[in-house]
Amino acid sequence: MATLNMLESINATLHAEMARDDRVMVFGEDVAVNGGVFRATEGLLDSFGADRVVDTPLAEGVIAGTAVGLAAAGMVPVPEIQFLGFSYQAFHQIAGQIARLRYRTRSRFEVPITIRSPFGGGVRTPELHSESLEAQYANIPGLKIVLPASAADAKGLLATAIRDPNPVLFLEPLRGYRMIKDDVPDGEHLVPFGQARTVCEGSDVVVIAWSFQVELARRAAVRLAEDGISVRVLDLRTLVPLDVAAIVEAVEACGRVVVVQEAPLTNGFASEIIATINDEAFYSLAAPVERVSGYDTPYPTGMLEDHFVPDVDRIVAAVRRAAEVEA
Amino acid sequence: MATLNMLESINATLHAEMARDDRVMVFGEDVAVNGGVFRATEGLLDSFGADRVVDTPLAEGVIAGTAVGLAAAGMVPVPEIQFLGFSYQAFHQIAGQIARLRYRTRSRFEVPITIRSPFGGGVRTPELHSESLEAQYANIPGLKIVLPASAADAKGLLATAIRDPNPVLFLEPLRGYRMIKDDVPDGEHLVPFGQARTVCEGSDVVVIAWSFQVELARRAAVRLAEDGISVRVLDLRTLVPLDVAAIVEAVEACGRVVVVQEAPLTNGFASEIIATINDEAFYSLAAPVERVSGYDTPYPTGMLEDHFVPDVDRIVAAVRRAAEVEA
Amino acid sequence: MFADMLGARLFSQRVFNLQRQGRAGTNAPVDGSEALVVGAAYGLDPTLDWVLPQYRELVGLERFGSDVLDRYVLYNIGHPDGGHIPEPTRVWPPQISLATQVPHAVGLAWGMKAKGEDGCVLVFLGDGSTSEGDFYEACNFAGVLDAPVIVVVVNNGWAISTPISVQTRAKNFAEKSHAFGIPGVTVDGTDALAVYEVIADARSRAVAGAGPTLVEAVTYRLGPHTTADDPTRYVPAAELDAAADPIEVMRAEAERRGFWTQAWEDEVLAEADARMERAVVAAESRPLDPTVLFDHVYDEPTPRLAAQRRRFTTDGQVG
Amino acid sequence: MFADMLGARLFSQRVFNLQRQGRAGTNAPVDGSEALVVGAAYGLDPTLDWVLPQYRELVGLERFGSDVLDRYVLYNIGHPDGGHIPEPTRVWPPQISLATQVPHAVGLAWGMKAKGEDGCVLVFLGDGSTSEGDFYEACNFAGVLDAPVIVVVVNNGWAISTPISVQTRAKNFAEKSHAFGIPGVTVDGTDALAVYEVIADARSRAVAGAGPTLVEAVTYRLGPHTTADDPTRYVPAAELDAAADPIEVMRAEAERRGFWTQAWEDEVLAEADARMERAVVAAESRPLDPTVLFDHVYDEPTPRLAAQRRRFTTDGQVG
Ligand SMILES: Cc1ncc(C[n+]2csc(CCOP(=O)(O)OP(=O)(O)O)c2C)c(N)n1
Ligand SMILES: Cc1ncc(C[n+]2csc(CCOP(=O)(O)OP(=O)(O)O)c2C)c(N)n1
Ligand SMILES: [Mg+2]
Ligand SMILES: [Mg+2]
Repeated sequence: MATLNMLESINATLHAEMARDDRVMVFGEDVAVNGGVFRATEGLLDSFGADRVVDTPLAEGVIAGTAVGLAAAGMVPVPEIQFLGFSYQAFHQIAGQIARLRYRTRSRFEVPITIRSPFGGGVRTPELHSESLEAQYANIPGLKIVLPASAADAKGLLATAIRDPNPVLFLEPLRGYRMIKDDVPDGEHLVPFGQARTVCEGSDVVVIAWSFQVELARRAAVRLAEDGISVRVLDLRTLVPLDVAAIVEAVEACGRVVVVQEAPLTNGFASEIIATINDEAFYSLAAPVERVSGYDTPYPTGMLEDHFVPDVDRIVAAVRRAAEVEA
Repeated sequence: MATLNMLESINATLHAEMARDDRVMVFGEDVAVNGGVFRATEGLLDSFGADRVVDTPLAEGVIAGTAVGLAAAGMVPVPEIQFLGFSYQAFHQIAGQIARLRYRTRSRFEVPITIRSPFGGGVRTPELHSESLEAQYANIPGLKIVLPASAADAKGLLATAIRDPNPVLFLEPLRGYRMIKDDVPDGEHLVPFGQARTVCEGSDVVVIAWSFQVELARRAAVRLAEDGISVRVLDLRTLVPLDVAAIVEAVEACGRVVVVQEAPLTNGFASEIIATINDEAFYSLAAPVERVSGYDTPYPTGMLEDHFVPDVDRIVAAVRRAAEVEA
Repeated sequence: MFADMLGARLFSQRVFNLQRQGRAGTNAPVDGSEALVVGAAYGLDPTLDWVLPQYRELVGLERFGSDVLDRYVLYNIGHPDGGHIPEPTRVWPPQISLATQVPHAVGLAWGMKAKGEDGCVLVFLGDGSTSEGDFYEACNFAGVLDAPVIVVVVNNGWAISTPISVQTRAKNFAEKSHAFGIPGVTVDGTDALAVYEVIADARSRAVAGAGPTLVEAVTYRLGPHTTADDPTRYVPAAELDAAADPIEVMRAEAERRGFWTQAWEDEVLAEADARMERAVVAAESRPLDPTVLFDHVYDEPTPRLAAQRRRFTTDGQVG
Repeated sequence: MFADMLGARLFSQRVFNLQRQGRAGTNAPVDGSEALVVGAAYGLDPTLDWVLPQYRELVGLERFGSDVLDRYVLYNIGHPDGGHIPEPTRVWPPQISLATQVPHAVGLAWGMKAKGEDGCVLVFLGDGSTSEGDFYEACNFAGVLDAPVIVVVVNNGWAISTPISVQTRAKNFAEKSHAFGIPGVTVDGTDALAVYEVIADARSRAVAGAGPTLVEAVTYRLGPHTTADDPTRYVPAAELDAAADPIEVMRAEAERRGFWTQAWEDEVLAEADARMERAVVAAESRPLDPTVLFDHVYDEPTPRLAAQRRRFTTDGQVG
């Protein structure tokens, strides 16, 4: 058990997985010599050599596209897209090819690709470095979408992703890279996909979140506890597969729900959570589900960021609104 | 008043808009000499010449990207993406640039771009010709998303799109190109965005749909009327902007709702409809909202297509399920 | 080679006709490219090398195994198994999203090199497809990697209705190799032997570690783009008449060398016809359980997908 | 030109320092590219021509109007108005999504040609950015269109930590012009006059209807990639020491010709310093109403967006 921040946990896990399986290859822009712009891939080049840790030309499309061929050759590609906003340049390969190759070929070709990419706002990065795009990928069957919210999960989910024979989008909250610090189990630690994590128990309102928003929800729960509102926080961990059972269980237990996302409101993944609750737990709802979300604007410039991204105050207010509704 | 099919209506509208405003330019793959692979742009080259109707190289990214520059030069670009599945090659320009240019530049540059593209299944087209991708664009602020379901609307909405100073994704149901035929008003006919159309009145259940699914919903309503179930069909026409008022009004009137989409279930736009109802009309729901949808699989090959796309039977069954729930 | 060329054209025409009879979906005939596809196939080693086609070429890859044609027929009648060309055949199914196969080929070649495997990868794309960023990004990266890959541009003069003059101002498609710092060769795509030699040569360089080659094979599209196309709207008749037919070229050559007899050709065509008949019968009689719709999305269905499958089998509903 | 070069470096250093003081966000210094940016600017007509920069170049475009620097400062402190360079200044704001500006430039040039306007478009991109498909697709289309556009590749040797040897095997970046069938020129980017001549020349060709030119300007990145970068991890010290500093080159040249005096340079720097000070004060004192967050998404907010804005102003909530 060591206390690591998320970045250290990811780096250690990449080292461990590359040591475990020599088919694992890490490649992307500035991942080798420079160890990644956030140092997530630091030391991999020295440990595993230039054949397995490769700096690529500046072209996301071909980074994703060659991963398909590497997989067909029997490798386990772990490409990095330097910032999720630039996965747009690879969208035709990720959505059009990677997500569909197994289906198109009836499993003649497997696609054990894990695409790592940092995203998320609140830290004054330039344009297209901050956007939360998970919902834009969630309607694409064939992908799995994984978003760790703790250093321990970063290890357990990344190891599972790399060993998963299906394509995984592994989305890392850059705001949490150093801020999120917790105890990470030593040795083998695998967190299965599709199992949400109850961050804190509660019975009045459940706050459903993923990635960095889980940390905000936890802080909101602490503050609300002082006013006697008992808040359960559910970290989805993976959007695809989705832990419908855990959502239903939480809704049945609390009856009141707040969903938090940093993406724009319209058709963000919060919408799917609400639709899923409508399907599976409609009669357990004591109040409309509340959404705390980014707005329907492009991600704004630095001076406006803090007005765009959800914060603890907005979550607290939404929980109060949900709690106040007469059953 | 002339009876036209959707293709004829689109073609006539392109002629009319190019005649009205000489800043309008139509370009894309095979749109000029060949008049488009579906003949949607037939005759434009002869009428307006090679400077305004242009065959481009085979590259969707630069088709979308040059539209940005043409707009900045004062033109009104109406590029065609030959099939919506290939808009993936232009995703970085559409989602990353076109949708954001006005916001990034605080309106120094306007983006009066209308991207036309056919999509939708059921007609045995090759891979990536059939996919319904509207939900993948709906989480991208700055775009408007327009999906005509009648020949008359194809005219009224396309004319509005071309005159709109904002970027519009104009998505044409290729299954309906020739099948959908109705009376199209002569002369100037503009249909404003954000105003849903009540296709048929009804009081028991409202079926909310867009694009070709509106036609299926209408047929389902006819069949259900025979069993005394009164079905209202609401054609959203535009997903962004969304006619929330019309949705609320219909939900309040019927209390029971079915949403139909051809896209995969998870995080399709039906999810946003349900989330919107949760926000605005929660207490009017007498039953959970039903979704009739494609499945969470890639779009399948020809022999499986009819099992994937929603049909009248599935809509009828969903309406019955909604109607049967005890209030 | 000639036999395979004759077969290719016959297979292609048969698939075309299946569409006309409503028994197959939209498909693209090989007409005009027989020599370059077959010549290229003979320049490779089917036990070591991979081929990533666009879509027109699959009828000419019989040398890589009979599964290629059998699955291509399945593919065109819309059977999902058409996308699965079984082991050990080293051919990928058709690629509809143009030029996306070039990065795949480069990645595959990169992986083979990393694993120290012999062999190389050949990828076909059309003249029009060279305008896509994927072609450029992939060839450029291939150069940096010294990847054992042969990129064959099938320049048949047209991308649907778009002539090459609208695709690029480059002198020719081999010239594009300068952008990648790799060798570029233009070859007469109607001359199977010439193509064979160019590919065999590129292959030896590739397996020797000398890196990628860009090959432009010049031919002419003798038929419509696909079953859905009407080329009389845009193809100049004179140009079409002037175009060489690789089958006639090969026949003349064989005749000159004294190999060819009408009897031999008739026999080859009869065999090809019978072989195609078997493929069509097998394809059309292949069973299909609709629930396979839900298979192969992932190695194991997600719970949500499994639930959708259950509802589908019970009452055909979802939601 | 020398004055603008001195200004460019000073402005760039000042913006860099603002970040160090927590007053600005991540930004990329111009160090090493002063000569090529200023030389290029002088080769153009600010009243007729457009410049689409990547991000490093904006500090060197004073010739196009003082708004360029003023807005660049605003941009870097994170003020939304930083992206709005007002009329009539013909410069676009920084582009972060690399190479996406090249299609924009080609489209703008296409539109100017279609409208019969004089003038041309110059677009900057880095050596690393040439690996993106957008660069290729746009240059290729520009060739087909004979678009009046000048594509300037700023080859400063690095893309963050990635050297040009990892970007491409092409002999040089001008060579890539063969893929487009357009002229390609390599010029010493530390020699402002040489760059000026090459650009002026490309401009006359463009406005004369002779089409696009690809210009490679060779320089060396003398500083870190951005405020967030530590080049000592990857830049060979020897290489850095050997690199020419365009400011020194220019100073030596001016001195040789007898133009230069220390007093003159001191005065130029003092002016630049004062001018920058004004820009920073103006930027930092520029008011910002948070509700502008909701402006300029569309010409008119959608009802849903208007509702979000209302909630934001009342209780800062959404949903
Ligand atoms: C990315 C993409 N864009 C557009 C299309 C539509 N389309 C299908 S074939 C074709 C022309 C292809 O021309 P070429 O590459 O020369 O190959 P050919 O058909 O001539 O063999 C087009 C535009 C597509 N399939 N994929
Ligand atoms: C599409 C895209 N991919 C990746 C990045 C991240 N990134 C920012 S600058 C940079 C290097 C750019 O190098 P180059 O094009 O040579 O320009 P330079 O910074 O050297 O001027 C990278 C990879 C980005 N901004 N956009
Ligand atoms: Mg072709
Ligand atoms: Mg550089």
